[in-house]
Amino acid sequence: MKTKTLIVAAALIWMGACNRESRRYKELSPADARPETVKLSTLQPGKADPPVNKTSPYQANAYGLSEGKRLFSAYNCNGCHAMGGGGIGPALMDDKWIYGGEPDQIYSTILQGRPNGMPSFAGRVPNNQVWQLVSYVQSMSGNTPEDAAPSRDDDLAAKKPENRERPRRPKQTGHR
Amino acid sequence: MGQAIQSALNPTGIQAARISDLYWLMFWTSTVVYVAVLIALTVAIWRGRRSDAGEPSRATAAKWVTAATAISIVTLIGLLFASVATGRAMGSLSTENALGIEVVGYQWWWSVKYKNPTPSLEVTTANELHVPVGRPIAISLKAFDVIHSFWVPNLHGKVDLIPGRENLITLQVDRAGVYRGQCAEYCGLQHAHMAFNIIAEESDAFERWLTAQRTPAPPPSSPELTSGLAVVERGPCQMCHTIRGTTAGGRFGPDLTHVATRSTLASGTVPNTPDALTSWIKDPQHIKPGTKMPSTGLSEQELQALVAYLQTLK
Amino acid sequence: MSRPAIDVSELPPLAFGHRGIVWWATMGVIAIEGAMFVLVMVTYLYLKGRSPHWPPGFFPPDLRWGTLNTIVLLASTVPNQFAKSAAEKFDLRGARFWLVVALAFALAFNIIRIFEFRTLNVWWDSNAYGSVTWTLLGLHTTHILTDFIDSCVLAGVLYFGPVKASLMVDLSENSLYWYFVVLAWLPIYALIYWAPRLA
Amino acid sequence: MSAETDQLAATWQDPPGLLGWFSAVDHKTIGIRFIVTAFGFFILGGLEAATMRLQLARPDNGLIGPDLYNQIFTMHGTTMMFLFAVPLVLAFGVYFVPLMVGARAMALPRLLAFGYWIYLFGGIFLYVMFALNIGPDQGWFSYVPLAGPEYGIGKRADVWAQLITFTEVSGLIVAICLVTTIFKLRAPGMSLNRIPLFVWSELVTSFMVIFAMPSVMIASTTLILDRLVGTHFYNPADGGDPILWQHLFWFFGHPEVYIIFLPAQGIMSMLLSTFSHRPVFGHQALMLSLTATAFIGFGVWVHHMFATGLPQLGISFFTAASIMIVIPTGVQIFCWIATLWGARIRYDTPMLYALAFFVIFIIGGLTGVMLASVPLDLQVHDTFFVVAHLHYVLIGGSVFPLLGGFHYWFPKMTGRMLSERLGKIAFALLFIGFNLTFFPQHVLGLHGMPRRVYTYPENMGWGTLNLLASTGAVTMFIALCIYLANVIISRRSGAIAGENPWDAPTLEWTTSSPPPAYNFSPLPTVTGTDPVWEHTDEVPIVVGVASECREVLVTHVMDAEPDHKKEWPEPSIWPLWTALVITGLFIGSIFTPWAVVVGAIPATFAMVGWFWPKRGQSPEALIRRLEAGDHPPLEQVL
Repeated sequence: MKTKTLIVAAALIWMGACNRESRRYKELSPADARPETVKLSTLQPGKADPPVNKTSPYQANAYGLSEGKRLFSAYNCNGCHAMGGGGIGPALMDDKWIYGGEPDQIYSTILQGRPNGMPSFAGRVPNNQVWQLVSYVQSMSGNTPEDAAPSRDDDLAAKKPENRERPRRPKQTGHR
Repeated sequence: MGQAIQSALNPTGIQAARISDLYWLMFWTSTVVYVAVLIALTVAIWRGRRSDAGEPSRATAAKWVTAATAISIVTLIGLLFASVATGRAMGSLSTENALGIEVVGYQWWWSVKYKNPTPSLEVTTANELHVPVGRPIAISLKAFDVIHSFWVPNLHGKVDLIPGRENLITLQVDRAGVYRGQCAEYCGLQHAHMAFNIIAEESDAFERWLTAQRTPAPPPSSPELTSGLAVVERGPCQMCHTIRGTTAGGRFGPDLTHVATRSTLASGTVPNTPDALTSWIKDPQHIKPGTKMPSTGLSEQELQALVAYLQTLK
Repeated sequence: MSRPAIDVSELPPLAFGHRGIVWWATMGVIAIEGAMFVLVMVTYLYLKGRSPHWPPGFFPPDLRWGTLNTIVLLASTVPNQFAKSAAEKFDLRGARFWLVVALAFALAFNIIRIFEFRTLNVWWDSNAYGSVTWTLLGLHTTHILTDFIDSCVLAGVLYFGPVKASLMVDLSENSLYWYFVVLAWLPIYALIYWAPRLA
Repeated sequence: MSAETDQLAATWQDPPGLLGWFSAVDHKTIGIRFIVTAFGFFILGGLEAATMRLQLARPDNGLIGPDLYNQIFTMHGTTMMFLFAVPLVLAFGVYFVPLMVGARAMALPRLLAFGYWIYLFGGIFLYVMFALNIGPDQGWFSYVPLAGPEYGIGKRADVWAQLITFTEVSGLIVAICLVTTIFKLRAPGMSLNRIPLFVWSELVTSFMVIFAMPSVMIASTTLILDRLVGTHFYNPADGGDPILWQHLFWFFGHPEVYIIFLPAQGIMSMLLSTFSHRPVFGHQALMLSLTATAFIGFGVWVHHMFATGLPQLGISFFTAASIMIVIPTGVQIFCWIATLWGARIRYDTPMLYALAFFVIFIIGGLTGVMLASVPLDLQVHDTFFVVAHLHYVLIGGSVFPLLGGFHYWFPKMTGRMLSERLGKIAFALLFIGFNLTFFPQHVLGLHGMPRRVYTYPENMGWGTLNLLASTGAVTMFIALCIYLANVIISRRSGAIAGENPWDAPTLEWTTSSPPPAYNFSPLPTVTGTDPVWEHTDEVPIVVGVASECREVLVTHVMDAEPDHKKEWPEPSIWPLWTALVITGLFIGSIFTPWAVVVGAIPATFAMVGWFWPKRGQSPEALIRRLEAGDHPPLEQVL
């Protein structure tokens, strides 16, 4: 009995650790690259249906989260959402979400774009990278596991590292 | 040893030549020392087999040990001077009218910029440096993410690219040819595939290349090419890559304005052929596991159009 | 067989200072900790040397608490010395009394230390200056705390535990270590509080 | 006599039973545990090396991917440096130093036991993490920013940094125990200049440990702070500097090499003197060279950083120092040759290892001179040339003498001889395999093959030499298996050794094999450097040390005159408990800084349990006794 529980516990730790640590670059493969929604052409922006998945596969994966963080600046999300603090676009560190802070909602927001400036990235950002961005955006409001979320970056200390953000339950506000 | 396109013992630049001279000096000195010591050891052991051989008087032994020590000290000081002299000589390479290049190391590729007072004349390329023969070249080295190290054994030793710092390496190529370099500081998953080429050519050829590089990308001349450009401008490519003369202005991947003129893809991982290019774009993680280039899930015709277009970027 | 023999049966069962084992152990620890302090201080100066101005973009730490604490620490050496010499005179009663007095000083010091942290005028995650300042102060605090707990245990033994005369040696070396912690503080104080002002 | 020895045995035996096994404090028990554990990690590190060689055997090999390869070479370096080499060289000291100085026990035995547990738990921790795919993958040198918070993804770098804390704590503790033992527990008459060379090398090494290891402790701690709570020590954008890491790391990292190397030189002196049956020539010259090496060893760290673009003027000093450090080593080699000059040498296996040292190590030393030269280093730095160099130095200069030393001392530790036949076969294969593996790597490096690449393209022409090297690696692997088999077989059925099978000169050979719990009875005194070879019957013995309680004779630092007799700590389970608590604290602090605060509480309790006296009288009673003047006169104790 005891041994059984021990084995189970060990297995859980093992899976947890592996999920956190595995470098899942292989997943950026042709098969998984397209958004999970049926679309006529990748070149046609907007109008993407909500994704099949409800949560991001990178929620607790350190590699995916750090990739998300890299893409967040590489794809110039900073331009509007400066470090998540907000600017032209809304802040992402707080608990207020105009279009909802659930993973699939963020996913749709990135792919379809939103009125007042949020462009659609459908056909521009491969599916897995979208999910990586989703997870990273969630980590900005502390909604990813502390041990997987990115730590401070080699940059000016503009904001608290994601792994030290206290979690804020997202509230869908519909307005800024 | 292969074609020695990446060998410190096959110097084709003044700096590397000086180092390899020093190497051979040290090599032969070391060989002599090594043989001498082993002979002494053998003799010592051999004498033991003779019955009459007794312990040497401590005085004689002391004399010999002192002598040996003295000799080693002299030898070492000699080598020290040789080393310092070589260092000075290498420092003496004048950098006036040197060609100024800026290399930035990324995980896992090299961004190369030819500096120019007038910004419009600056040229940015990647993973390939064209340099004129016989003219000093001053390369300033920076790192975008982690520490890398710039190393072309045939031309010079290595110098690190360190975040927050700028290093300088000055070299000069004496013989035209293609010399391979490689990142020498462990920098993560694909440290093994972070190579580049230095193409040394006569100065007029070099100037021709440079002017050619300054021109923006030619406009597409056929419907297929147009749709290829569309993939770049409205598809995934422009998120990371720049092609001057188009709307593609991403800054986190290599500049593709003249990608067709380069000899390799993915920083020296595969030769730059249409087939290789196709499979690289199709599934980069298969060719270079962990590379920051994602596979974008383009449809077959999108892929063909894209490759066709990229082939025109000469 | 009648081999010549050295008879050591008359030798004493303990010795103070460098003749004893505990002294050498303490010295070993002091060497290690000392090396650590030096290295962090060198780190401080290294970072200072690389920064155009110091402190970069922050007010220097307030002098008040730090200076007060320095005085407390220096004052604590008096009971410390009394405890040490009492121990070496096998005056257990006096030794444990002075040890408790020294402990009172240490306690006061630790409390004031909290205010020190609060008046550094920089956070550890603000920039490298903040990081090294906090680390320097934190490292010293850990030493004060460990020696404090250590002394508490010793005092507990001296009052309630079964005891042996050899405890006098431990007590004397414990005071030696306290001297080290005090001495180590002076350069650290100079760096944390005065380097930003004189720079 | 035998009544007394029985009494001594009863007094000094570790307690029986499982609990007793966990409470053991006998330096021989702990020493054996250290040695066995270290060799265990040696096997793991070797397997990792073999895996790498298989991957590199041919170009574009797909055996293991970059992620696993990076973890494996990091594990290999970390294991060999922190879990094998340093613990092993200190472990030989733990077992033999007290015996060689004629002491009844080792100083601070409980601390020593704690040091072992911390080391063991640290090693287990690293390999459990590796199994959980949290094995470090940033290299054993953990350069930032690659190991830093932004690019060192997940917890892998933290695992490395915390392993450092484990092993350094252990190493520092053992160093303190060794220094205290060597300074205070030497047999009467063993003045400093009569200390056996191995003991002296352990003394020097311990001092190097004490002053070098704090540097890497600071480095790893600041790294964890950077990663966990967002400090900026290594963040160039906020006043930090990646080069600071390299200074802190190599200020430890280079002395580390000598920490591994000096004890091996001590063993060399022992082996050569025993098997040539002569006192080592220039005993004091050798002592001096060991010391000089240690001192210069702290002034050469920058030669690992020549490629970072430091100011030219500064680095020429380090070139000079790095070249001059060859001199003391040279002196030693010359003295050893003088020792062998015309001697009647017995070619038993340990001696073969000693002779192999000359053939292999000198090559490593000479390539070391090349690496000290800035221009040349710029070419070969971070290439396979350096891989070859460091293995010639560390395996030729350290592992070969250590394996020889193990052969030499095995009879003393177990009472049985190792098989000479198997021993010689293993030696021959190891010697061939080693050179086959590492000599080609010099050439590979010069022909442009960098280190730490998980594969290389076909057209580079590196395939043949790599294949050769891989073959050699397999040979070495077989050799070590034979060596291991020899140990296992001989442990059971080897020839009975007797007190002094090699007719060796030092004190450890004057007691039975394996030595009794109390090491010696009667306690010896010495009149020279080679006690056994000097007429032992006129040499006096020590009498008057109690046998019914754990009493140890403490002597003066310089001339080892008897000073006082101290009662020694009993075996105790508390070191184990404390180690467990501290382990929890260390591992927890990878995930949250609060683990330190929370862990401090049980740690305090463990400390109380450790230090609270078990026997004695009530304070009041003692006060009355003391005030009645019932204590040794002050002039005796002050």
